[in-house]
Amino acid sequence: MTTSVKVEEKLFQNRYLVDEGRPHIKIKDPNAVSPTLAKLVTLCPAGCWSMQPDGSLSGSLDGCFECGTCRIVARAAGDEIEWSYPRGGYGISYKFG
Amino acid sequence: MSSAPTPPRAPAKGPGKPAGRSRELPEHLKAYKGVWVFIELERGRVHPVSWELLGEGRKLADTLGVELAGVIIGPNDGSVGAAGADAAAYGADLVYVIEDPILAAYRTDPFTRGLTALVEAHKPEILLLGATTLGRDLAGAVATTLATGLTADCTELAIDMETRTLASTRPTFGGSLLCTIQTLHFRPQMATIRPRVMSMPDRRDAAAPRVVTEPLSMEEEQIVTKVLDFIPDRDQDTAHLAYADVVVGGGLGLGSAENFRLVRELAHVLGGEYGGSRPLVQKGWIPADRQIGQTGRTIRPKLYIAAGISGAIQHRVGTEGADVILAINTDANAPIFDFATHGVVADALEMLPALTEAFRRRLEGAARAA
Amino acid sequence: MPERFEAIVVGGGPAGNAATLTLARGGVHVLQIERGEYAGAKNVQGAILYADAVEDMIPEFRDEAPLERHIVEQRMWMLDERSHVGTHYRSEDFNEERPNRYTILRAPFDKWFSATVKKAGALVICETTVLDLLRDGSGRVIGVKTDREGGEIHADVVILADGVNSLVAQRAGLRNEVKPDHVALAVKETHFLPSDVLEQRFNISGEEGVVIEAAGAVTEGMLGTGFIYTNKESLSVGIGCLVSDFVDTGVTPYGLLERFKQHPSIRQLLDGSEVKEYAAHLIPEGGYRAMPKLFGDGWLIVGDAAQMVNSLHREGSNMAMSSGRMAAETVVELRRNGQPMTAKALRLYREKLDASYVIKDLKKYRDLPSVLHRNKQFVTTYPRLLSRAAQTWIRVDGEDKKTKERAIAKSFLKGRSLRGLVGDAFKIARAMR
Amino acid sequence: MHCVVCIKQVPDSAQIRVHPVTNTIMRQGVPTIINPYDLYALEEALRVRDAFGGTVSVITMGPPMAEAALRKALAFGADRAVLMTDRIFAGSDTLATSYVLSHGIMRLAAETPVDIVFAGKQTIDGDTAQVGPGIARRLNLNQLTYVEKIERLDPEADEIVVHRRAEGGVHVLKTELPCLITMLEGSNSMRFASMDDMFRAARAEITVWSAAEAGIEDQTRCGLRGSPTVVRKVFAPKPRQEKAKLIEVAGLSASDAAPQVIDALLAADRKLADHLAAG
Repeated sequence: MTTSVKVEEKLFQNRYLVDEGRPHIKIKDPNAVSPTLAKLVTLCPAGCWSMQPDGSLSGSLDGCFECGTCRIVARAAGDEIEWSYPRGGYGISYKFG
Repeated sequence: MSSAPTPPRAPAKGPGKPAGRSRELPEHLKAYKGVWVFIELERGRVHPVSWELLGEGRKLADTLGVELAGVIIGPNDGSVGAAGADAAAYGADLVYVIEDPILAAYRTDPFTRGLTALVEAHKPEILLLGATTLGRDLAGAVATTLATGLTADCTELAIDMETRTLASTRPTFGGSLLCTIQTLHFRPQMATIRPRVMSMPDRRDAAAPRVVTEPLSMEEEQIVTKVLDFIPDRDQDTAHLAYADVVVGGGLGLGSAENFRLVRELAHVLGGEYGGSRPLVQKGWIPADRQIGQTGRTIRPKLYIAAGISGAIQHRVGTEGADVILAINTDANAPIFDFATHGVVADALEMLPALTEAFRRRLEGAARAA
Repeated sequence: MPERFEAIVVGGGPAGNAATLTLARGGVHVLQIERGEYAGAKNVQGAILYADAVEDMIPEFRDEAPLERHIVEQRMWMLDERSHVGTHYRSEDFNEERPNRYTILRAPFDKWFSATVKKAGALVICETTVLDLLRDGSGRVIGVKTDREGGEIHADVVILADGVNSLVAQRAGLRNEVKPDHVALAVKETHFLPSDVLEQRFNISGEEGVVIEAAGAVTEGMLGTGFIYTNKESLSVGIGCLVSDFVDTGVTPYGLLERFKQHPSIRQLLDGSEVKEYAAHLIPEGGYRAMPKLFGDGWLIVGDAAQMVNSLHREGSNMAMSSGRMAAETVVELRRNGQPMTAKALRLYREKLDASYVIKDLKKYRDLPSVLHRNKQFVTTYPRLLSRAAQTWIRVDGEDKKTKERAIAKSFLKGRSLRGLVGDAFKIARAMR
Repeated sequence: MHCVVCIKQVPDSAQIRVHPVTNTIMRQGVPTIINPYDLYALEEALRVRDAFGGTVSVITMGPPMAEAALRKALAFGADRAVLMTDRIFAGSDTLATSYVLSHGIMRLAAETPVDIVFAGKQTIDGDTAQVGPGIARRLNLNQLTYVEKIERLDPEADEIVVHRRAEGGVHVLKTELPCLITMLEGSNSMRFASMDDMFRAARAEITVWSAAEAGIEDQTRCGLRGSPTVVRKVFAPKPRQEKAKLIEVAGLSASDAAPQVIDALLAADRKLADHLAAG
């Protein structure tokens, strides 16, 4: 049975300090979407990655957990990804953890 | 370099003496009678919040069985008199007036001196001001001078008959909660109320009001702050979403940045502001100061039209305060229909231009008829 | 003139805090840098705390640390789609003077630990991300570079406690990228319930706690486990599987969690609760074979950054604290003897680890990850066989017991064949040796 | 130039949730932060110091744990932090708070004359926007609230020109130092502090003053007894239950449907009708 889970409803409870205008993860070439990169759409626990109608992969990183899964998977498949932590103090800030 | 600031001017001793926590009103506070509303007059025009407060003040005065008065402070160019007549038409029994050339533009010191003098002379039990930048600035200064209680940005006023005191309710913790505050043993009980919270009373033709005039015992030389200029907003294209009466918002449902033009056009016809949901900022369709929602601006307009917006909870939190919300979305069970007041299941790309046209005809029709 | 310290610790989790506390108490001039808003802002764990590692450093921690419940009942469940079969071990002994296992919430706990570290005299700076290491001509590590202006800070030794991703070590070329089959992605929610309701549901009172580990069908063919831990007035509910399995199956982590929460054996436990936080984190699962080089000229690696987790026994934070402490003890000793922080001298850290349970346990289970990884039947076939067997055994339906026993034996043989059964037993035994 | 910035430690109100079922107020795990409006005041003060030199002192009134907010303010680059904490301050409303803070500022001024006192426009937990005006009254400072921009500042002539937000525009005001300024949100954006600032903040000593140390004699003006306003109750607003009233447009072209939509909207709310009619 498929559970339609609205990720953004889940993220609403979390506390984020968004570093406006400074996304910390960039796919080198969002238009050359390898089969692995396409899997980021289902893989990311915060649902940051989505396929655009024009076939490119776009990321909205406000809800990112900085878990590193997209970096590990992309690099394992030889895909180019620039991955860094947000600037000090920004990003997810767990209340319970 | 400047000298150390002089020790604080001890606030007027008088009524501010804190009394015990007993319910009974101390003797010297019984002399405070009547409900006053500060009529905000700037550049010859009265801010509509003043009439809304006269409507609310009338109810409070009738409950307490006391008089409702308007308080008008301004230059002697006749605008004060006109405002006094309007105040009567909106329900004031009398008006207290201070006219002086130096009161042409709002400055904290002279207005505070004037209003404080009127209160100390005529002792109202309740003093209401609009929660505009002027009203809040003045209320803060007057309340400190009189060492009395002030509750800001109220959304509801009532009389607690048990203690005949004003129970004012206001949002707290960023609006997620409400709290009710009272000023038991200090007079006057001051409160500022946000525009468009109280309903506009009906205007009835009334005789000229009783007028009590007081002098402003202050000269221009005593006032340090000078007003050099006034720059109206028209010149700057800065988004004032937080204060706009009408807002038109666009979402991903518009499909492309170019289509966002339809949102701007409708907003223009309605004389309102335009904005969009978080994803639009991320896609760069709109600048960050145009974002509506929890991490953007919280809006509290009369009318909010949400075109092609799904209505995620982050968006709901920032827009739920609107009086009327019209949601236009092709998806009948989009979450936005759960909190909008009105909904149209249709394509925003078609509805927006149609509404723009229909509103333009409707408003021009009204303008010609007026 | 750049700032100079005798030691810099990168990271404010258990490993970083243990290291910094031990260094400060050992008289070392130490700086700890945490990228989160506060220590704990970026950390996620089930979370079970084993007392011994903390007790060694802070004997009276029970009186000060924010602890949720001490665990009196451990439930191990094997689930198929509609049922669970399992063991519950509960004992009054666990209501002891100094309990051994607690449930905790990492954010408040790490904040408390960090306050203790500050009291011990260490300089702690948060909201600052370490981007890279500084090296001298010979390649020796001589400090760190942070993401703030003027952010180069010098030190005789740098202890890397920056967690499972170990980005700093990667960027400094001390290790290569983490592999998808060496880490599990866990997603978790904190469900709030009034404590009396929670205590009724789990048949506990006061500070008593219950923990449930669940494996089987809920991980939908992937290698992983789910868990439900009781806190004072909330339940930590989570599930995690190998990242490589998530890639192969395309299952979404939040979908997996939602279905885990809907499982008949679990649904009622969460009834009426309010979710206050949804979190995700990686957990080292590669064990001994995934461990990077642990020391070098001017640097040491501790905790998750060294991939030190014994996943079978859910032991991670205690290994982090122990390795953090041993790394710090090494630096304190070398400094006292006036020795430079060279790779040769820092080998002492490795010797301390080898002598401790940390390396012994990791070595003991070094083949377990690959065995389990290649033998998904442990989480797919066996749960169903066990559940069927239990049902056949329990139902009283006129069938005689001998026939029931034969049916159960036949189901196992059909499910795994004799060779499979013997092979599985042998593999598990060897991997646990 | 000596600028004093008043800040307040508040719960991060965005994290406070009303339980949808029980309507109770869920406060677990809500961290404390610096009141967001105060950050605009602090950034403006730091910019004044960067331009004209001098020092920025930060002051707060609160329980001992409020030190964390001061530590963060120092981390942004403030030079000095003062915590005013005393049992008798508990329960202060804005009038009592401005009384207490005024004494703290006076003591700071006795050490180094104060040119500008900065305060946040309002707090997100109290939202009363009165502490600024209260301090200005007590210390005879020229009051400039809702300031969007400092256009000109001349320390020698003790003169300042600012843009103050008013209805439908901004007033350009000139006044003399010392003055009190509250900054409007969005008027600037907080800097990402340097490593030196972080070190200085981590090592800085926070000055702690009790009521007596701050020279407060009349203790009845502090805490609950000095507070004319009393909070009677805190409660959750009733959520908007009913779903949207769907206006039937099926089968109609957009241009035919539009007038019906407008009628439905205007019928729903008289204020809206008045507003649109007023043009």
